[in-house]
Amino acid sequence: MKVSRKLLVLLFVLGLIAAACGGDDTAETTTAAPSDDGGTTETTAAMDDGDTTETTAAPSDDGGEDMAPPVVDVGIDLDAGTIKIGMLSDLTGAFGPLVTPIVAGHEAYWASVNANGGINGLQVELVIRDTVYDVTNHVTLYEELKDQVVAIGHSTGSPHTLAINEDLQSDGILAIPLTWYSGWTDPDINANLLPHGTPYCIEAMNMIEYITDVAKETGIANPTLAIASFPGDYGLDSMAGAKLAAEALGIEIVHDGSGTIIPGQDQLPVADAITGSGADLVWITANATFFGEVYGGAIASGFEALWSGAGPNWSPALLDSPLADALQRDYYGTFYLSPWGSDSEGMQELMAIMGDAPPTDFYGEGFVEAKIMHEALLKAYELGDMTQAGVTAAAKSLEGIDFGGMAPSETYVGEPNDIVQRESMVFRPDAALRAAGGTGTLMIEAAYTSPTAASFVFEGACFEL
Amino acid sequence: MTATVERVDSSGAASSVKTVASRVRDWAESDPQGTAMREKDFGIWQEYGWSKLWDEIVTAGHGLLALGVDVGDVVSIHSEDRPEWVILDLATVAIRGITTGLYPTNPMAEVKYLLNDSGARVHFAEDQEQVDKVLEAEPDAFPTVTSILFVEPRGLRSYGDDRLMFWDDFMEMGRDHRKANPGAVEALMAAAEPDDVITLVYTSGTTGPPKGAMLNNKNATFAIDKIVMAEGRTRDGKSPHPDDQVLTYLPLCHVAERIFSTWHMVGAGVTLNFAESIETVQVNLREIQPTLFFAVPRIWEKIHATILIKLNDASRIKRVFNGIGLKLAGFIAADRTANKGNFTWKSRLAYAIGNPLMFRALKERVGLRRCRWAGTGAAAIAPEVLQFFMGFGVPVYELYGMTENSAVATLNHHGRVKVGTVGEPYSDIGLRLDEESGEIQTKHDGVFAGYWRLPEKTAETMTDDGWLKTGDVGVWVEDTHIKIVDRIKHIIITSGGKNISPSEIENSLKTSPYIKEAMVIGEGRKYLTALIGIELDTVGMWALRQSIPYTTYRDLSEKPEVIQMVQRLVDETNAKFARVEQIKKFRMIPKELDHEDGELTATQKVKRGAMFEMFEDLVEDLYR
Amino acid sequence: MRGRPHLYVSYESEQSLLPTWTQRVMVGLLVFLLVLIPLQGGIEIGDRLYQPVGFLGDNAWLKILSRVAIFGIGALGLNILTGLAGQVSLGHAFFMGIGAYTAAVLGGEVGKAHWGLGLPIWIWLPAAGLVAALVGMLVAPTAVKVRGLYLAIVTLGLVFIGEHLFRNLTSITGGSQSGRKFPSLDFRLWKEEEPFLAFTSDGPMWPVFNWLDWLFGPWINFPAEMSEEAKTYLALAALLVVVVVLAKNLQRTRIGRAFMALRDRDIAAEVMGVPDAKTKFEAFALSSFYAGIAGALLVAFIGRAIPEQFNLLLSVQFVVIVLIGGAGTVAGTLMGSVFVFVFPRLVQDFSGWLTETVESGGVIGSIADVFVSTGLDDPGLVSTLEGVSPGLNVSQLNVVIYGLLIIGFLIFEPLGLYGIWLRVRNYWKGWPFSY
Amino acid sequence: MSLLILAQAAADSGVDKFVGAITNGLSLGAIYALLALGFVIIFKATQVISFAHGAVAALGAYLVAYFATVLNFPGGALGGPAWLQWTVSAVFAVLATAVVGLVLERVAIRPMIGEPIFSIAMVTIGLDIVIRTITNDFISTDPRPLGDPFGTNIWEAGPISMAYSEVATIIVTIVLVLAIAWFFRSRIGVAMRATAFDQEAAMAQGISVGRIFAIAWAIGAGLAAVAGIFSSVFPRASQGVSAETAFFAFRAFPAIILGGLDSVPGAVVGGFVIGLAESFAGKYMTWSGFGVGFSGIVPYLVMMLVLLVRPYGLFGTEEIRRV
Repeated sequence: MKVSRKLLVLLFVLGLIAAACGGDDTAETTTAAPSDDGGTTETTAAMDDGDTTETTAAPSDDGGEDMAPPVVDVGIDLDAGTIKIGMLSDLTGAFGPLVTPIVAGHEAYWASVNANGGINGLQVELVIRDTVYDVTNHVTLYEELKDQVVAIGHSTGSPHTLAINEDLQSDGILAIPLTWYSGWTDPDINANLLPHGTPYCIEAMNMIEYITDVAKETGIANPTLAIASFPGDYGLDSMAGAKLAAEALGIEIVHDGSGTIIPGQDQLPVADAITGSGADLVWITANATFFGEVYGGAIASGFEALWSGAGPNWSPALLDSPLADALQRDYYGTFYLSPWGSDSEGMQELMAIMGDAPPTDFYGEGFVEAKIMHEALLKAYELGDMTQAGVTAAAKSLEGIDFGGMAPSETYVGEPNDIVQRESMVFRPDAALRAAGGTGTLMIEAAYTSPTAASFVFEGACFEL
Repeated sequence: MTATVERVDSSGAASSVKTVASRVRDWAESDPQGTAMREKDFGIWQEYGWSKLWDEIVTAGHGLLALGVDVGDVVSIHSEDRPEWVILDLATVAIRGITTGLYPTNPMAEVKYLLNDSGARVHFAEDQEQVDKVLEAEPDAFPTVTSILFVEPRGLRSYGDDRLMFWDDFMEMGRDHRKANPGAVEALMAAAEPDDVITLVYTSGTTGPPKGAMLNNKNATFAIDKIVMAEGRTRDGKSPHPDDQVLTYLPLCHVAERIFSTWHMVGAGVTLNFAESIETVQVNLREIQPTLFFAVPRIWEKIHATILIKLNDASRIKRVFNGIGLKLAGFIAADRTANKGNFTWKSRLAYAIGNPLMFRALKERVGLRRCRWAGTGAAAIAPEVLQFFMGFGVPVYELYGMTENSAVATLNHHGRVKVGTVGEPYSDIGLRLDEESGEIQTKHDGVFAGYWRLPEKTAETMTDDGWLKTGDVGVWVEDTHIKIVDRIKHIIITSGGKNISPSEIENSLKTSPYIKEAMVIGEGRKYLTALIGIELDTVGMWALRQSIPYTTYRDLSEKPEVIQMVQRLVDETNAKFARVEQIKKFRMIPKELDHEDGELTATQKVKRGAMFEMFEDLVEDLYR
Repeated sequence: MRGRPHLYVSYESEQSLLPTWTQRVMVGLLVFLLVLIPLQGGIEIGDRLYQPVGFLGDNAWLKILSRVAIFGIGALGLNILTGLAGQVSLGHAFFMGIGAYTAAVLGGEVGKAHWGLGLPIWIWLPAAGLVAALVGMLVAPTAVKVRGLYLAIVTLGLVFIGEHLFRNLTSITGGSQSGRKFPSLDFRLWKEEEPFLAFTSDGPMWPVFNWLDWLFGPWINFPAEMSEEAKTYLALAALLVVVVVLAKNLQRTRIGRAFMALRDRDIAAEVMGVPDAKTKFEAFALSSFYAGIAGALLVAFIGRAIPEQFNLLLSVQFVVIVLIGGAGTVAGTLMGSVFVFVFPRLVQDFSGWLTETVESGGVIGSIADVFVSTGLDDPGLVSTLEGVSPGLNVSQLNVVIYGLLIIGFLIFEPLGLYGIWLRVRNYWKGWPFSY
Repeated sequence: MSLLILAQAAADSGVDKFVGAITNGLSLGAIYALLALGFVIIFKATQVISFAHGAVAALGAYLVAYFATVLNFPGGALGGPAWLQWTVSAVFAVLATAVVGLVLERVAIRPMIGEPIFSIAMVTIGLDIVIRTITNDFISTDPRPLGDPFGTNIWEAGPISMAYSEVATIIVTIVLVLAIAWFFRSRIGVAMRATAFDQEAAMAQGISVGRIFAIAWAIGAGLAAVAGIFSSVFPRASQGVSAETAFFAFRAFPAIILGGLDSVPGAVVGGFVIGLAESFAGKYMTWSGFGVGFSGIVPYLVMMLVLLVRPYGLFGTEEIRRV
């Protein structure tokens, strides 16, 4: 026993050493690719020399033949022909189940880009780091990435992204926030960010108005509204939008459950409060798990209303659950992307590159993020400056990025209120579609913008972080 | 000795006699802050500086005066080694009294004998255990004792005897006396005479009752001059100096420890470090790393055994290294033995390899890393043990002497070592071998003043021409070194008429870590036999590893496996000796020998007579 | 006495923090290395770059090391409570939160919805510790009543209650999932705009290094500038050193010994005159003080934190640090925090290497391929495609290994890293024996 | 406090709300009781608090989802009505979870015998991390509905309105509590009690303590799986098992502490008390000053209050402390 114990400990230590050596090996074997210290020293040297361009071995690609190779610093190795993009993803934290397919979308997108010659011959590599949805990790991992990647492919979480925002600006690094916080519209904040998609509060405005119309059509003249959400930027931004919409529409909020859906707690009190309010309309901003708990609790006491919820609320698994019938009756969903399996050109492309992967609606988000980054890199190449700052500048000059109809096109030039995304896609759950192997989302209204949302003027975030 | 000397009140009279006490004063004057002694107390080695020590000695001297101790009165000390032992000893000498030490293991009967024989006025009994040995006797058993001092008050609070006095109170009394009579002690010390007896050292008494050998100032001065300051004694040739560290752990009442502790301290200014107890010597050794270390053969044997056992017990990789180290050490030992203890280039090379590999760590662990002189004496030691230590770079120098000549007789000098001999006589001393019996005889200033109150016994130990008869038979080796054959009394003459020295055979047996005691028998018999006692620790461990269950010492001794093992050891020893010197049969001693049971002397020597009495059946059985 | 490491002639020497010269030199070297780490790459000796600890000079590694320092401080606090006083606590995160939000209120900027006084660091940092200690004292009476696992769960409840408070006190905390900005790690004199020492911005070398430059100038070229990461790291490392000395010193004091007595035999300790309640009280207060400091440093280091950060997971992390390191020992606790933060990075590098090996093929590659899943159809334990392919992705693998390590350590090496270190040390110390 | 709530409840609103609070509290309490029972059985036999309990519950629920909806094994092979098929699959999954518990005990807990209790507790935290991560990897992106036969059906009787699943929860809990009570009277149960009392003495009596450990962990894991099932169905979590399921068990901690770590009746009573307290707090303690989500910490507050008065819970045996 004693001997075996010692042996195990020894093995363990050896393993550690092996791991440590392994780490070193990475750095050594890939000296071609700038990673860790090797890369840093090289690039600082390049910076000191001024605008030295590495003219050796220009990639001979049909797209790049007539272009001079761009200026590069961190994250791009023209000799090895690689571009490194960092990903600050929550893979095992609170939003792990959501972000994981988004990352998969990214990977599939870049795999397909790389297979088709990459970006003017440069192969894109993702450097993925798991933040566990923890701000400290986020900051630390950003620090690791900033010395080895050209830009951040996505940065999960609003407070997390805000925590690195100052550094992003001082380091001149571009990041795509993986959150639809309305605060990203502020040009002071988004100097180095590429927000995309419809902000939570606009999404709320759109859907509140949409279901109010639906309620009115079914004969409820003065529908009342109950709202409930996660705490935090996502929930409260959305709640702010809902309240603005309710005010504009003149409908009464009979229950304000802003921030009451607290993960890890029993959700029946939330359901009770909604039930008790007797509202005709309900707007929930949570995720599928907690939406399921609230909704299940509400219908268990016989509550009936028109339910709707923000994008992350939905999961196709809800249609596999006992709630399927009730949901088909009550629920109106929204997202800024068209659902898996819709027939837009972009979605077809996405489905082609995703191959056999189990369907979920979140690959699309990865696809969109990757596409934006793709455009930014191409533009930077075109402008001849693929430094971190160059990519940021190029990205900020992008206009009309087209996602083949899968998502509204994005523009980063212009007044904040002009370029902010205001369209939502409305869908209903459909068990038949789900049974056919899809995600069970039937699009009933594409590119819907409510009058409230359309006329809303941003003077800052709907909800201040 | 009982004559009273008029006390001199003026301290101005310069003394021509250096006593052991006055030497402390000299140190206190020349190096007041220097460390004289250390005692481990609650895990910390508390230091006594020279001036503090001298101050305490003077105070204790005053205390003795206050107790009415007169010149020539006896103060007895019955205690483990501790600073108070030394303080009281030197204080007594300072006021021209006589100290005598008792072994802590002395049972009550012996205490009674010793105190009455010496006529002690003040008795220092360390703690309750020693106090009890006095108080539990009949009320008037100690007519001369007027005060009993103790330092460990635990358990003594309820004792109502008037004679009892706590050490701190005694010192307080001394301080008061000192205030009242300043300079009284210094004055007495100044009046000391070379012939003042300073201590009675009782012989261990393997035969008959102990006799108190009187040593005087002259003897002490001579011993300090010859032994302590002996030229060329140490590895680096330097005589002992104040940076030297000594571990005091053998009973101070024995002349050897007195010389190697107290007299070294007063003579050369070395620092005494008192071991906590005999059990912790190994630990204390590691802590102190003494530079001078004296041990009796029994201790060397024990260290030797421990090292061997532990080396053997080490983990596999270490055992491989240890094997190499032992081989190298064996080679070095052989090489140095052949070269008077000096290195040749070959052994130096081997040492250069072995030292970083193992020797240095080993010495560090044993506590001999910084040892520049190690000595052994007081009994015969097996050459194997000496060689073992020599191989690791700790040459152990055997020396020879006895109480009656203040231990001044012979010693092995560094670079002139002959293993198996006790060395050369000190320079300028009288030493001769009796032509008839081969007995060693000495004549010099170290020879004692006689046995206390036993003039006829004193006369017996002296030859007609005034030489001291040591009672040991020796032979010259190469005309320079002396080899001890045995005690005259121990020499066995077999029925075949062969003269055989049993010690050599016994020591050879005792080199094994498993054998603690061996007594070779054969006086007037046809062949030699032996009584053998095992070492409980090591044999117990051995049994554990062989999965031999045992309960008691006796049970273990009588296990057939153990007897088989001992038989192997006996066979090994037999191989080294001539036919007539071989042990034909042996029996296991069924109990651990003990001082209190009368089988051993206080110095752990086997009392042969008592043994014959006690184990008569076994002995008879051997010759059946 | 020279050359006698076991000879103590006074209590001072026996109890001194670094009794032997070997230890003093080792610690000196370690501190020297700690200082060199951020300077590496900038230091030239002759014409050669001196890289004592190579890669550690990276900004990313400096961030990791800064975290190690912060968590080290916090873990030393838990070590006082759990390691020394034997009181099991899962509530460390709660006290860190208290410290963090004290710092936020005292040192933070006034926001639209947040309180903040904008006081300098030398007020908010000690205050963070003090307020946390105060709260610790408030909690202590409950904690004193219960023992063992009951205490563990009571402190666990504390974390949930704390989370509730932090979530709801929005004007202090910024609210759930939102958080607020925290004061930065700048040393200011009163409310000056210009920090006296700015740990969080790039800038010239600190004066102390100028002095070193003057001293060693001829041989070593110190860089003229220092990055913010390097400065933050140095500031935190210096603070850690101070805290380590304090923690180490605690073990020599009456309070520290009372803690250990309580841990080893509580009733016996009481009989010996160590008051049970009072000692636990002190342990909670002290431990919370450290936690508060660590909490304040953590949020100042990140700049932004959400209330959910101070959750059970954080508490568990601290317990893991203490247990993996070796409960009750300062060195072990430090080793634990290094391990917990450096290890994930190593796993990451290792799986990166694994993936590349698979891609490069060859014998090793094909062996590695058995374990690695590179696509949807490729089974394996670890997947390179995040998420959708079979097998755990790298992050999950990391978490699983983390869990397995906890189990493994407790089963095979209950004394933790410190135990391994002890074993190694004793092996050499015992030479040539085994005991 | 509870009196106050009751009084307020009677005066305040309809019977419906009050009855709702009770039914909800009972069904929630039943799940807590099941979890607490598992904790207590494991604790009684092995002196371990299993922090991996939640992860095991989630694993059990996932296995049910996998067996019932993906494989339809072995229920599908048997045929018969859908509810029977599901039940067979569910029982099978629960047994599979019990086997997992057995393995956990053998691999991770057995080597820790004799170590300090907190070290063992930490081992279970390690187990929690490992099992949870692996289970989450199996669950993958979306929640996994269990495919249970309860549906969204509601059973109504007068003012009482309960989902079928809630009724089932309570019934199953009662049955299991009775079964456990009977078990403790059986041979193995007595052996377990003896082990709990004194491991060495039990061993001396010829009881295989190792086996008792294994059985306790198997039962504990099985109970956790059952609790996992009922915490992942309508109306509590109709969408099924997800990454959140594993955290559910933490909510049962107050229940076990309240009842006393080593008391089986305590676990049941504690479970229901906490369930009711949480439910009532959710319905009635809605004053905004308490803050959002106050009901979630009510169990911990109740627990702390009780511990102040009774440091070993309501039914727990006081540890006799010796020097």
